[in-house]
Amino acid sequence: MKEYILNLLEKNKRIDNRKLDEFRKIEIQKDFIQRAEGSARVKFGSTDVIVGVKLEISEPFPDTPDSGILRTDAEFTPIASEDFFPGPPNENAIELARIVDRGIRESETIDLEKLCLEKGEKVWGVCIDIRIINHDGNLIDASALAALIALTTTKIPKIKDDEIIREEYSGKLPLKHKPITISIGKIGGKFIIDPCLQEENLLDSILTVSVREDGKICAMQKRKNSLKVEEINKIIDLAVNKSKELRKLI
Amino acid sequence: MKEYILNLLEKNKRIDNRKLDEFRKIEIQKDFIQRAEGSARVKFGSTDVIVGVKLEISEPFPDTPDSGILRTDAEFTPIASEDFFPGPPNENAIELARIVDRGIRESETIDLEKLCLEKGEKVWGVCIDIRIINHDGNLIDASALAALIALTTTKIPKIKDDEIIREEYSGKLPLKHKPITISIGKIGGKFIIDPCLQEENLLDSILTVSVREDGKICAMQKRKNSLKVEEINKIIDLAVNKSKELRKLI
Amino acid sequence: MKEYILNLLEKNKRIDNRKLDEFRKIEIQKDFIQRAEGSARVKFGSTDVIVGVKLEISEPFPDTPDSGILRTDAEFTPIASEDFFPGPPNENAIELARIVDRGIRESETIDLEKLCLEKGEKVWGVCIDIRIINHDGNLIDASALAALIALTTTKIPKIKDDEIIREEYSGKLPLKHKPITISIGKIGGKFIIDPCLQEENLLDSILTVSVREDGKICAMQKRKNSLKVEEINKIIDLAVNKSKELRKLI
Amino acid sequence: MMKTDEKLIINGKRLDGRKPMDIREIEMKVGVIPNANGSAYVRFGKTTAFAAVYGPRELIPKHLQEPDKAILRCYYNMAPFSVSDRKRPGPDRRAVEISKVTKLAIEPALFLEEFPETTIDVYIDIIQADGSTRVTGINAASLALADAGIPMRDLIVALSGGKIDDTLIIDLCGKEDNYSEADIPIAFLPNTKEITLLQMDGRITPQEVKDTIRNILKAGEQVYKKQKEALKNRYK
Amino acid sequence: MMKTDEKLIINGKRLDGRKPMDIREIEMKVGVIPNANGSAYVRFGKTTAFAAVYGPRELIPKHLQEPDKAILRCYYNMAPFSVSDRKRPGPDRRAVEISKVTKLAIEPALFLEEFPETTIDVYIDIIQADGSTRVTGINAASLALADAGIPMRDLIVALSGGKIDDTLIIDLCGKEDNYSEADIPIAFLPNTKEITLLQMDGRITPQEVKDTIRNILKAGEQVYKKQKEALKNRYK
Amino acid sequence: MMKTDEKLIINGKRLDGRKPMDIREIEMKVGVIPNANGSAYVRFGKTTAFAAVYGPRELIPKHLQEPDKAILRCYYNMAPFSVSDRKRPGPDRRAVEISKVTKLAIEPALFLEEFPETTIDVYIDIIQADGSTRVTGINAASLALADAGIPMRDLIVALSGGKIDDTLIIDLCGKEDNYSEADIPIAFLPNTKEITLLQMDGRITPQEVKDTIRNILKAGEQVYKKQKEALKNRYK
Repeated sequence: MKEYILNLLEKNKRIDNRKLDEFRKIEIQKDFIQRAEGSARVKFGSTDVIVGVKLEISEPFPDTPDSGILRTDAEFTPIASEDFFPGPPNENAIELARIVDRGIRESETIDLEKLCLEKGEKVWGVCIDIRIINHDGNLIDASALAALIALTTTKIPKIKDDEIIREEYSGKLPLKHKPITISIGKIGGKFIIDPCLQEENLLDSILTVSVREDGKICAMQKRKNSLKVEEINKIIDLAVNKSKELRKLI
Repeated sequence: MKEYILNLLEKNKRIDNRKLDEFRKIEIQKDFIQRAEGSARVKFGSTDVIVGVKLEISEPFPDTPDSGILRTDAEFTPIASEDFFPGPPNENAIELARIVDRGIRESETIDLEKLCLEKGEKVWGVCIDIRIINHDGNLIDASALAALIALTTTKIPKIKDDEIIREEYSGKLPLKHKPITISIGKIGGKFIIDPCLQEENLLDSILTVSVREDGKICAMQKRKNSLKVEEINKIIDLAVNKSKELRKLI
Repeated sequence: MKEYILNLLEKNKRIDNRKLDEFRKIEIQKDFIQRAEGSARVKFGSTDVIVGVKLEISEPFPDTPDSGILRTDAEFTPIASEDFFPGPPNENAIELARIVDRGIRESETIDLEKLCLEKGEKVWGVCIDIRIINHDGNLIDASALAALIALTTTKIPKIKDDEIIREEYSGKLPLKHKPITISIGKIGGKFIIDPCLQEENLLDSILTVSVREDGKICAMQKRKNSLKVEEINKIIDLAVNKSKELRKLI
Repeated sequence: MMKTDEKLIINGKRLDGRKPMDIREIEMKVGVIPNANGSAYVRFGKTTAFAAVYGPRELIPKHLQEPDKAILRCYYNMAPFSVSDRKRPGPDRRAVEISKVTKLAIEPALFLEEFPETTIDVYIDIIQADGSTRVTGINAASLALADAGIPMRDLIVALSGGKIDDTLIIDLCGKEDNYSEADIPIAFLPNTKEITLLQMDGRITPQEVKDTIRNILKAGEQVYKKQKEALKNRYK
Repeated sequence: MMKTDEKLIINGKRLDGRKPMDIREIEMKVGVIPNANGSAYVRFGKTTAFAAVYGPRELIPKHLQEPDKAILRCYYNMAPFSVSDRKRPGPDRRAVEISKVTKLAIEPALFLEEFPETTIDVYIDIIQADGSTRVTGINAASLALADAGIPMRDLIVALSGGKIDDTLIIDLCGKEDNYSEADIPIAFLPNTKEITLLQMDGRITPQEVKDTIRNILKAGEQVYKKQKEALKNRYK
Repeated sequence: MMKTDEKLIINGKRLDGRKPMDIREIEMKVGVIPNANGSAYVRFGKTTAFAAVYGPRELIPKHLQEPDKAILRCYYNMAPFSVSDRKRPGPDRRAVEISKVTKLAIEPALFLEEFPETTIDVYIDIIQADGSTRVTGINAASLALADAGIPMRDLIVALSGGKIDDTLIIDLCGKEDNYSEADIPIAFLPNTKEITLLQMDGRITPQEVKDTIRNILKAGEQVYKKQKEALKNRYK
């Protein structure tokens, strides 16, 4: 299989007939979870991710007493792969959550300053929970897209007597930016986007890049082996370019 | 041994000469632990259980701001069996604690509404801790009985300057009901109560039923394999009936 | 090697040419960590320990509402020995932390009553963190000395609007006493101080003694096998005596 | 269970318009997780569960293996966003108990002795909770096991019953569960009517318990039918 | 240790009426846990401990086995209700340290080399705490080991000493422990007077330490006698 | 990253007097932990790291071994007193991620296939943190590996870059990190210019990212030189 995939790539072809820079079929389902303040299910081919956003009344950090709080967690639930097992998040789940979190945090996606309820005492905590339903590669891009879309659907619950009234809302979560996260794999001399799991296992290297709608880079993470400077430069340009395509789906 | 036990049962006999619906010798010792606000030690034959009740000042749950809190934990201490080991509670200890808890909670044994100290701020937390000293079967019935008796002995400590004065008391814990928990095992075509460990291991099925003094059922749990409807109905009637016998011991 | 060490000791000699009651070369470096409120690095030969002291605003214990809090932790970092591994502190690390803590606590080294910020609400918490950098025996004595020296260097941070201003100070941590901890090993009929690791592994027994500057004993811990009364008495006298030597280094 | 002054049944209709013996809208899909040997998606009203089966597969470490049968392991898990107030990830004591009773509910349907030294792992993931999550999970597990081609004596059908406002009902939603006088989750094998899950909490008479069990066995036929349809649709 | 203005000794009598060198009422029973290979119940005043011994038994996983001797494992545990403010279940740092020194206190009495590749597990459960719990636990462990028929050089006798109100005492109760100037738990083998546990905290002179050790060795004879009686009663 | 009104660059000088492309004072020592197979102490300004290498050594349990190569395990850890507000001991999520990217940063420099069935354990201990801790740790690990005599393609050189007050800088200190517009830690093999660590967070243009990478590759030569000197000094 390995040889087969590599030979195809040599001819700029992929096992599922995609072009090197072509995404798999992307399916997006919004408001999948009514219990959550925001949610989205995103499929990249058979990679399947659900993200739910919950809002909680939280204490602000001492150094930002009038800003809301963002927290991102990921569970690689054992339903999603024969290689996932019950237990606390492993280093891959933690890395995924932190990359998605950085993309959102550093791009200033959420207008956290509008989430203060009582300075120094109470702010909204925005909890993003990523749940892998089926793992067929490129979990990070699918999760980042699902998280962003879930945020766009997120409503702020009403508060009465210091208690949240669930499923009644006072407005939408204020967003300032919309970052798109693209991971580009290097395999032989080729660069591919949205690798499926079989491809992912064969990659020489992969670089994840988050791009804001104004073209600024807000997060990057090299995730395998090494890359040359010129390769990195090429990947950055490619990611900026492809992010426009994905952005149309939001 | 298995054959021997089964053959005896065929003749309505048991290895310790009991009748099918006969309890082992039950010994009850109250106020076993002076440090606890309430306590009891209960033996069913050589099954030996100690329950201590501690009262703590706690925060109420947001949805019941003027009600006390109940919490039940069980430790299968490694002193009690060669099969128990140090470590956090396993699924059997958790199940036992939750069944005992449900019997007490659902029967409304404790008058939790009388345990409010300051609405929304402070209530009494009633902590029931079950400790297995020797395991010879039927841990749940012995634990439930010990928990109930411990509650009947429980006194409420005095409070001064928001601090508990331990070992000085302002009154008794207010109780409204007294549930009795009976587990009935099915083995071949026979139903037995209070199985010892050797019998327990041979049971086809077992159903635990908690019965209140007004004859209402307040908790049930099937704990092995399967039962037919008519068997369940028979067990319920038997449990209601035998609960009266056990209730006399309180 | 074992025979060699034992034969040398028979002649009152040690593998590194020390006398039985001679310390290894002791190196002390103060204020090693500018980020900490106090710190020290202590080497006994190639045993290498760093202690940092951090001050935190803490809640006092209910029974001592106007006293500061002391907390001592030790990490046997895996950098220090091929036998140390990542993970929570094992029983040896916990024992070391507790022995050092007792020496400081029981000798009343820190004037905790001067560390009250707001009675019953806020006091200074003094956190001593012991970090083993290289393990070549006698970790307890080196750690206790490093902890004491770190405390002598500790400054109290300024507070503004209930927040700590780090790296600005209002004064020195008030100390009342200075305990010295000496562990004396028994090996054959000999008593040795400051055992290196190779010696430590061969000891018949070892007793740790903390001595205050007024000659009072404030903590002891026998750490291996057994000792006779007369041996204990001899060790206590020796420890009191040698503590004077070590005290000169503070 | 809490108390409420609110009426839960008005003019014979429950809060969501159902009659006492009505089941909520059921959605069942099989084969929804390509990586799994078998999988299913089951929804009762808003209560939504995925189940996946991995195995029979080799059990490591070997000392956990049984020489004469497969080990069945069940894990019930809830998504943090599945409930009103975010739930911390990872199993709590409730989930540990549900995992245990789920295993007991499923085991009688399987021929574990056919797969010695292996494990069959059943994972249930509740992504939205509106009452009756454990029975929804068991229904999903039943379909996932069948989808995995694991030989079964019968499908496992699960349904909850209870009592609200002096009325016996089935298929409790979350609010009914919170304020019910009794909650009785049941699982059974339809062909033999063997009951493999039976739990109860509340305060009702023995006769009401018995009636509820009978009600569930009857209404469970609808769930059974849905399960069979879902399996049939898999191969359409 | 905290300070108090309260006098702990009045007219030569301690709070509970004891003289400085008096031990509280001792109760010792052997064979109290039928499942254990050996077991004991020991009470000093209100301080109450169970101990159970399981083993020598096979140690799994095998890579922990010692080829030439048994492993001795000791676990000291306190019931949540054993103390004034409920203690969270499970071992804290104090319990880990006590488990370690308990193992060291017991080990010299045993012939571990007689049982290679096995483990001897000693579990101590404090069900009520009123000072001196670790020595009470060691006394219980001593009896449980003897009850288990494990060969011993000698029983292990344990007793605490200390200083309150300028007076050396033995067998501290909880309140004395809290306000003492020193607390010295000791265990020893009576025949050889080998001291196997020695800890101390407080602020007293070297001579007072030495005197306390001597006091305990002397008063420990009473504890030794009680242990032997308890073992004799086992076979009455 | 937080915002501040404070200027971080005044008259072309950073808070500590450096120019944008200046590296802080570097101190590097090799062989500082006698027990380790290799070790190093590295300081950039106040940021201080120890690294120790143990191995290649046998990996237990055996089922984790790889038959054709060594396993590389990296652990990044911070002392509780290394930061302003005491950090709880033990790895948090940040440390888990840094451990992972550190392993990836180091692995391309090693010939793991030369040591089948073994593990090479690299432990990094940050004892003082003032920005750029992960690259400081990687530099220390590089020296420790060389000190351990483990064959390497090249040393691994690590350095951070970023942007403050509209200016591209390198080697961020803590305060610059907190208020930066971008933070880009990089590690590379100087001979081949292969980049083995690349992370970034902030908000800058693609060109600024590219420029920063180029700046770091250039300035990294100074770090490389220091590493080689430190290794030379080891044998003076």
